[in-house]
Amino acid sequence: MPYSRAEMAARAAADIPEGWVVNLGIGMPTAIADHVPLEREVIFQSENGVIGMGPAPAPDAVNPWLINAGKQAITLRPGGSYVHHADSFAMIRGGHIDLCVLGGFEVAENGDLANWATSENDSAPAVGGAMDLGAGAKRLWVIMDHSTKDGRPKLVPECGYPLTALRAVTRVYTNLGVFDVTPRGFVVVDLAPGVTLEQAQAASAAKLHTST
Amino acid sequence: MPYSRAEMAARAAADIPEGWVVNLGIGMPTAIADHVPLEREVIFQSENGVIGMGPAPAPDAVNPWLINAGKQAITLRPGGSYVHHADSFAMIRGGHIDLCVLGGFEVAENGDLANWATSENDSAPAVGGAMDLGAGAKRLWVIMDHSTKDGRPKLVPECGYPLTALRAVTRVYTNLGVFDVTPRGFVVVDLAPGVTLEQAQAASAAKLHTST
Amino acid sequence: MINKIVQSMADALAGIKDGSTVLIGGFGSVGQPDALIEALIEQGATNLTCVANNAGTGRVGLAKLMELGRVRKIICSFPRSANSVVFEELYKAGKIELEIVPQGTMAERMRAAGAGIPAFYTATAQGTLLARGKEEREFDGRLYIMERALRADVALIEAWEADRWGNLTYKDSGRNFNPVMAMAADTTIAQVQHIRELGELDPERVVTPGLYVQRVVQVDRGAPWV
Amino acid sequence: MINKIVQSMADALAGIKDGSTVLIGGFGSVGQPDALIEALIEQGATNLTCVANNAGTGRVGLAKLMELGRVRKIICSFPRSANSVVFEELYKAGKIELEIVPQGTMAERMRAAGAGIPAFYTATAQGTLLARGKEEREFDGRLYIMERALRADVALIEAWEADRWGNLTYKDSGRNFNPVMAMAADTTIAQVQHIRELGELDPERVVTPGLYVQRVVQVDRGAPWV
Repeated sequence: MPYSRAEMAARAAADIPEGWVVNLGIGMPTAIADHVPLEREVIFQSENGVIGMGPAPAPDAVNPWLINAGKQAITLRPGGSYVHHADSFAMIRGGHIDLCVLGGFEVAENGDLANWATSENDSAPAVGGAMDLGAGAKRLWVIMDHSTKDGRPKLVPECGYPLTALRAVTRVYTNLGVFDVTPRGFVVVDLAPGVTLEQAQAASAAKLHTST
Repeated sequence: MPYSRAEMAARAAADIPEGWVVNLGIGMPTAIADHVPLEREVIFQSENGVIGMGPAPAPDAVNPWLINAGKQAITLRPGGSYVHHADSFAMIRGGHIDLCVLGGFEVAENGDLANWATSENDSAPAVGGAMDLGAGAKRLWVIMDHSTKDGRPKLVPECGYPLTALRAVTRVYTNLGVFDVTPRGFVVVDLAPGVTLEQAQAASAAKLHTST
Repeated sequence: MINKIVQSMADALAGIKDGSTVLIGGFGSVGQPDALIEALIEQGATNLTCVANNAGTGRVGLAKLMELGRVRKIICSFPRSANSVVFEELYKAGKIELEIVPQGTMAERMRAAGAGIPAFYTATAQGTLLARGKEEREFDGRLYIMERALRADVALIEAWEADRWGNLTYKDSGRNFNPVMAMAADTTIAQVQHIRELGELDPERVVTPGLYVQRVVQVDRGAPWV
Repeated sequence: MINKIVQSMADALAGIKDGSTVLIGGFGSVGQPDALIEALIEQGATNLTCVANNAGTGRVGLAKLMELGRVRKIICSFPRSANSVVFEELYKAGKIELEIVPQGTMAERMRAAGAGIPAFYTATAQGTLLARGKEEREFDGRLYIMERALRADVALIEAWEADRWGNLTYKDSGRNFNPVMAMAADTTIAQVQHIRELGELDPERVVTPGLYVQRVVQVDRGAPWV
């Protein structure tokens, strides 16, 4: 049975070790933080200059001056701090973020990521910080459904949509499993319980290798 | 009678209006601050990241953590603040300093300044922040003796020593007077009491123009 | 006596010319200078190039300025937000020019302008559509593109506290683009929640030294207010 | 639990390799990591490239490291200070390589390294001897030179307070090169006056977020001490 969204987030969260500095993209990636226990100290950075984000506040304890990149109310952990936008992106672009997790439209077997515009003629595509994070983080993971709603595969030999970052993705978490991006292409790390390699391959346009 | 060093500093100080952000070089320029009354709010910046320097502290009130670019103990005025070196030089190089006053070996009539090395073979010349200040400040004044100790003129048609900054100096304060650097070359603003134009010209290698 | 505090919104916005490039701080509603944007609408300058992270939401603030036809071009990283209706109408109608810039490149281009750096190289956007027309260059085996400084006539920013020298502190995630924009404009205008006596601000907490700020105006409440 | 605090100078300096590039913070005696420099002398790494504002004074600290023949090259802005005897001897004898860098360019080159910028343009030093061999380029009618990022293996810095995440505050003019160097090295080692509990530092006063710091060691007194 494929992973639910919560299971995908939990699966990714389980792979984040204590001490990493992690930036989570808007949407599905944001949910990963909920699955990292507070005792495991992972430092969540938000590109609007927050380092050390904590869980969402209680509804009656919202601080209107404290939001994340998705514009949601957040808290600051003890040990957290603030920087301005240029300093925040200096961290991101300078390779000081251990891990960034983004959503994706397509990931190619060479690690190319497309996640910001669906065509060259997109009416006003919005890039935000995705290209900075893609080029700058030490590791880039993508968390996304394995296929589009209309069944098109998202693990592809080559991206068809405009690129966000080149040769940047190192791992992909989907509802069907976990896949490393290697010099050979996609290598299966794990499949969701009950999902076979044949099923995952059938849902992929790129070849899925096994580590053996 | 030529200006004394204190008179030169006082003369330059008199020309600094309230509100300017001013960086004073090591040595003679530093003395200018003593001639700006505290009521005239001039913001002295030091390249080690101090904005809003005040007068030297009383000997029993020295804060060992607070020095200027000349490594002398200073104070911070109410309204002062601190930045790190890259932010300090961002101010300097980004054109946010209204005035910098440096010492000089030579000033050329096109505004070139030489003040950091006496020959290409100088054993380990020391540049410090002079080139940053020369290129970045909105206005660059030089305060120096009109001639060297052995009588060589320091206002020259062209610098013989290695340059610090090109076409940067806008005004020169010497013991003989005050001289603007203009498209015509040096123009006399003021002469020290009793000093004649002929005396000043005789002590200069470059032509001194009068404003009329 | 240096006193950058002005007493009215009209004084704060005085002199902004048609054709100006205007930086607008904030990220989401935090640190967004709402009162100054409203005052800019009143002030009347037109044919503006506006730089902000978003392209306005709803029909107020920046969106209203655009709807009034006063914005010739917008430079931003994220034009398509939940409610960016005005921008989308104008963009589809070809009535507004758009320059999309990656968020970090946008911040760095303004920081560069403030720091006297006319151009720098970055790996961000290399090989993508946003690198089109930009010089590409290899350093130590990696490809980068050259980005130019982004300088402006005016910055409208929000801060938490100010003194009469123009020193600014920010609150929590209220810093965002504000300190960077303050460096990059000829005239930086700050709306603040609190005016403090000179010397009252902790020198170690001042994020924007007053030399980057030309005018300060207190607002009764910012957005979001506390 | 993240804990960057180490209990001994030996632990703080462990693993620094021969041939490393080492950034040394401070401006004058303020913010200079004296205890870490002494510990580096003990640690034994040699053939070092050292980056500091000055080239050492007297016969202690950096000067002693140089006198011991452990420094291959020094990158600095101001080698000739009141008492830079060791450097001058070595330099005249051709036993040390010198790269003189304008002070602001030095700071900016390290900031660039920390910010993922491989190269940038500046007007500083354009047309001077220090521009020799550097690419010159015109932007908007003014000439600039290209400067490269300055990255290092190790940074030795001094700060005022730290917590176990490595967050740092500084005191007065003690910031100087320290926060910039912290960004530019693979391993940043900070000597601090005070260790604070996590959460005790004011988030608005943290200048160097802990992610830039790998090791923290408390010293009984810094230089100058309070």
